Amino acid sequence: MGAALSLAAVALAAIAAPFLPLWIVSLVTISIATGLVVVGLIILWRAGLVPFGQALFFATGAYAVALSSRYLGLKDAFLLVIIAAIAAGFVAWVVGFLLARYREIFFAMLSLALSMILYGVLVKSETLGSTDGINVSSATFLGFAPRGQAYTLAVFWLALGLAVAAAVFVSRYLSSVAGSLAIPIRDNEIRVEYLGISVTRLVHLKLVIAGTLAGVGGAVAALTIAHVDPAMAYWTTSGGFVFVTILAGAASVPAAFVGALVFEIIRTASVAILPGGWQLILGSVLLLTILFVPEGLGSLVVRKRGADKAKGETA
Amino acid sequence: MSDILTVSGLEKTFGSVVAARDINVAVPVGQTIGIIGANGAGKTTFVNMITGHLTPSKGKIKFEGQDITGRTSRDITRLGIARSFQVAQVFPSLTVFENMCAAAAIARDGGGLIRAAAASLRSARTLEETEAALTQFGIARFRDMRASTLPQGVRKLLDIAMATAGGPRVLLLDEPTSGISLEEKFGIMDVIMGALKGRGTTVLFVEHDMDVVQRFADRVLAFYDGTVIADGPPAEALADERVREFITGAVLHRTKPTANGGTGHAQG
Amino acid sequence: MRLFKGAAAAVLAASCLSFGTTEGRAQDPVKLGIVSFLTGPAAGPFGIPGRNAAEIIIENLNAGKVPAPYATVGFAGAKIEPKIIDEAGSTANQVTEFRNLVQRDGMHAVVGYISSGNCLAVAPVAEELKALTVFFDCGTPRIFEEKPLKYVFRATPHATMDNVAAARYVLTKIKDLKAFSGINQNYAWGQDSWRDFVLALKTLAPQAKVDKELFPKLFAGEYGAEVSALLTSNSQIVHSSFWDGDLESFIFQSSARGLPQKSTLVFTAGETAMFRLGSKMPDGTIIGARGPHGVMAPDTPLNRWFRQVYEDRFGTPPTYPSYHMAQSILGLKAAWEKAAQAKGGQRPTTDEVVAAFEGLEFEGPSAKIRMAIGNGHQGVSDIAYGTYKWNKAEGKPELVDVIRYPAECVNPPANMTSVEWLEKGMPGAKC
Amino acid sequence: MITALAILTDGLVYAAWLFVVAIGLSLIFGVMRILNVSHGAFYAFGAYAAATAIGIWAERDLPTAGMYFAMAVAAIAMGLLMGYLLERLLLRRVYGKDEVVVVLVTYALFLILEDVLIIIWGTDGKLAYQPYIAAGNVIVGGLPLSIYDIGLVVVAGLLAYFASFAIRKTTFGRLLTAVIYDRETAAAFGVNVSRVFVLTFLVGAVLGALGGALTAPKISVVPGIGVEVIVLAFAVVAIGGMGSIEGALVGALIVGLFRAAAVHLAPALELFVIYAVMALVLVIRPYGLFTRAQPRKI
Repeated sequence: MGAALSLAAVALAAIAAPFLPLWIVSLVTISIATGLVVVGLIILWRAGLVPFGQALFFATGAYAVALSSRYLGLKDAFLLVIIAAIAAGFVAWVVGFLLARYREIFFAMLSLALSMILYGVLVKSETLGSTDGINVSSATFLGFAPRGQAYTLAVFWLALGLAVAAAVFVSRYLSSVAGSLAIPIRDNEIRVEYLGISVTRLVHLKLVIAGTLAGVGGAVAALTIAHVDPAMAYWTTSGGFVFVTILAGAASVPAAFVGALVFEIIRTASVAILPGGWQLILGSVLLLTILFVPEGLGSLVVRKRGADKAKGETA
Repeated sequence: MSDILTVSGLEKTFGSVVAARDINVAVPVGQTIGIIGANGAGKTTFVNMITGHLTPSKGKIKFEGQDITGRTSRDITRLGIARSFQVAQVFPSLTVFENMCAAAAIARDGGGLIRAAAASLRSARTLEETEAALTQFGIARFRDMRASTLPQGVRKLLDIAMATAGGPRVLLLDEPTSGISLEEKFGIMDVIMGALKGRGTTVLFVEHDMDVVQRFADRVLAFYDGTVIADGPPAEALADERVREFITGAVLHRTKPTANGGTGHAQG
Repeated sequence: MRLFKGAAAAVLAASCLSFGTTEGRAQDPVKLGIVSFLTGPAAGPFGIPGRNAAEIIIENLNAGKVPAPYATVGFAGAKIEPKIIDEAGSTANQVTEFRNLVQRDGMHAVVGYISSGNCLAVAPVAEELKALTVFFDCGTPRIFEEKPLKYVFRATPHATMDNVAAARYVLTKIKDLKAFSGINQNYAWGQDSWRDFVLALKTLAPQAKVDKELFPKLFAGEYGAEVSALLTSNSQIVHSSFWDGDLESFIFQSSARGLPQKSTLVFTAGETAMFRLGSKMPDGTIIGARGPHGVMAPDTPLNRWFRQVYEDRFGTPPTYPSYHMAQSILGLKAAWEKAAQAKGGQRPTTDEVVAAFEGLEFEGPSAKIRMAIGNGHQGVSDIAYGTYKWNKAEGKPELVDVIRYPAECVNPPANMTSVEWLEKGMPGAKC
Repeated sequence: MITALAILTDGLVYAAWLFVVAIGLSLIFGVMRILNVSHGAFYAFGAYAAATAIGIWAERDLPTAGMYFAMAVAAIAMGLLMGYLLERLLLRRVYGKDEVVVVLVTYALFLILEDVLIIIWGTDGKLAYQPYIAAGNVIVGGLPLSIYDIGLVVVAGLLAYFASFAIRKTTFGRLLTAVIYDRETAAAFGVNVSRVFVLTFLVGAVLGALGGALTAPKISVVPGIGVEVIVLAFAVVAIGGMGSIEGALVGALIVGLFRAAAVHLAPALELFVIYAVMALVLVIRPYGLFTRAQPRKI
């Protein structure tokens, strides 16, 4: 039912896009980029893992796009997205060997440290424009090279497609054995091990999936913003992703995208309403969400929900 | 009758503390063995070494002829040696059904990561096995209760039921009746043994209550000070001098089992 | 494929709504987006002074109170409706907000951006949206050097001239420069500034060696180690493009340990701090203002007026970011009115304003600006450097030995990027 | 040679600063299991409070000596005020919720306070250099050192000493240790955990504010100084081990010396040496140098 609803929404968005003002279209596109990252976060979140360094993979994906179009002359959007996904997935696979051994706050801290290292490297590398970053030239779509406003739309449709693909894939994964062991892992790793499956490797897999998704998100961001800079790897960026995850809650995959959109809208609205104090509004929203709308918080806050959801998964 | 599990010259030391030494046991297929001994006598250490939670300092463990010494607990589980725990290890925020289902699913499809990621949790076979297990262990009527809210006995049964998922050939039960009132003990053991009947599972269970041991074990291993001081049919073993002096005597003024020292942090 | 074709068609339909053009009747208000840091560390030194300047300039333009040649009301008689937003937040936010300004709020032009990163990110979007955009304070030379832009302008000269002029000025003070060091923030602005300064000195004083090159983290605040490193070096000058917080922190921590007695400090952006620091700014420090701004500005009626109204309103004299904002808006006004004139007083379209802006020459409060490079999109102007002196008697800061360098002495010619020009040894520099 | 001396002294000064900044964070985490992002706000508000106090002091040009006192008092007051309000109004509502959720609460708080700060003090930087300049400098082995910095090292040293003393010797300290080691058991043995929490949070807040106050005279106090501090303090605490005083101290020393060495010997590395060290330590000692990993229980 939820699936049908989301599909309807997607279809509507796809059709309506050309008739919407473009600022809305690009707003939604950016939200989708965030949403893709958040979908990945949900996977980890359910297992009780919250990375404060997911920007590491986000930035990897974004820079993968920027660099391969700048230095390898690759222009096809689809190809670029694939490259970004592979690059980020690979990074996730490598750091996964380390990260997968950690839990709770230590997991958060270590992932933060790793992303800050990338940040440092990017800032140092003047050839990559240091903090000014580099522009991403317009991509092509299977030979079709839309420009101007058509380009904005093309990127939007691409993003939408990717969002659907990601949502389908992740829901599929979450209902698989490996995917649905999230709560067991959070509850009792020893028992999981004694049932004959490696928690570390399960977590590692989750990391790779989440990392890849973050990379795709980064790619979309790079294509729609047409610019990448090291701030994409800074811890505040990761903080933003976690923020959205809270807003959306880990309960459902489509919620991630809705949450991301809500977040963007709140942010841009606050900037318009209170130019000097938009962080204040943002922070208050986050706070109020946590305090008074914990349902938005998915399973982590109230164990009961965790279990109900689990029923959805395992029963 | 061939031996499914053989332990030779097994020894475990934590720094200067010797938790187990010179343990030699051969377990024939299908036997039910009661392991007795005072706290810190090395029972749980023994179980932990066989199931790969601890790596022996010396000695060999062979399962179906293959050396499993120092393998990880999950490999050993995969090979067919399952265990339950002194303090039931279940998933508190899942319901009984979900707990069992997870266990069955891992047993079925947990073999490879790819397979685990591809196979659906709710495959028909898994659900079947789940239902079956719940009925066999007589906990079907708790199916929708969250494990955290279960009565002690039921949680223990769930723990054991989960261990039996995928039909292990050897099952080690660490104090299956600990923390359970005397009158319930027999009932629980009956359920367990009933559920295992006809599976030909080899069972080793750690037990403090000698009546339970006498009733259910067809062989007894008596531990004292980290090693086996008596090994034989219950009647003999329990009649043994040292057993009576060190164990059955001791068990009288035993309070509920807590283990500290040698056996490590036995209480979860 | 057909999907895209259909989309393209739909878009053309949409684009007939013509976002971001100046179209409208002559007297309709001109919607002007202003983007500047209102929060975060850059707000105090740059963002707020920039916004303040925008406020008073726009108010007085609307009231027709600005002295000649800008006495006409608003832009060619049309009142200006500003919308001010915060530049703080990620680049993605800035791009989104820029789109919102142009497409949602229908701004006719946008003046803003302090962070070079944001300028680089916004430029392509401005082109895509055909939105007239004037960058007011960002310093990176890369904006027009990477690819020619049509709708983007920057009246404010880029950072290269700051450091070339600094190099030239230093040599007037220290004839036999042997060794010099630099401490610059570890981000693009700092790295570029240092690179330009070093390249310039390579040409002007080949014998001088680079001693210490320090790049502390942006907003590090704690410079103990850096100060020691500089103290243990024996360089005659220390170059720094630090600004505000970091600049002041560095000044306290270095003067507390006597660095200024050891080597002359050169602050290419020092002017923003000198009024705040007063006697704490070491005498003899070489100070730049990213143009002939602030106290180094000539005493023209326009400048006198600007300083007057600014001080009356905000209690402090305008610093260079205020000048940058002022000259950006006035430049836009000049271009707008030139275009309007050509049209017999009718309201010009964006493209007409763009055409008029290219290569334009106009008077800023502090100097004549010539949109001479970057295909007529990048302004150049004179620049001045001076030496700091605390006037005890009047209790106010002064700059002495001010030298004013003509634009063509410190800026690359139209056909070269800054780095090429510097590496080639600054050919064609006329001083 | 002088470089070696410089590295040592700079390292010490920076370490002292880091320690003062990090110790409060470490304490709060150790006892309350809260990774307090708003610690950065304590730092910033402390700095502003001190700067304001110094400003007033300087206007009246009262005796310089008193200035140090004034800034300390201002910071402590600010710390107590914030700590009390936040704990009362907010944190106690989220006790017992998932660690990470609580982190996010403090993150939200941080975002809010960043702007509140601007609303109170405006965007212009505050200057409070008087105590720093007044302290003057001494020449040690040819290297001029700021006496204020030396004082900072002393303060940090004393702080470390008293902290560990308090933890080991006082009743409250024992309660803390109990709670740090095992909250449930402590509660079971009748320790009033929620009271311990309040006190801990107040102390942590005061320490954070003090960190800011002690830094204020060296810097121009501007909006956003908090952001920088958070991650640094995290690194220090993560290296040393959450909730351990020795840990914070050693972590600060490691980071301080590494950074100083980097600045003098390889400036290029300065930017990420800290995070590199942190990652390295975490790889070798997952829970930091001074935290024993809990044995897996069965």
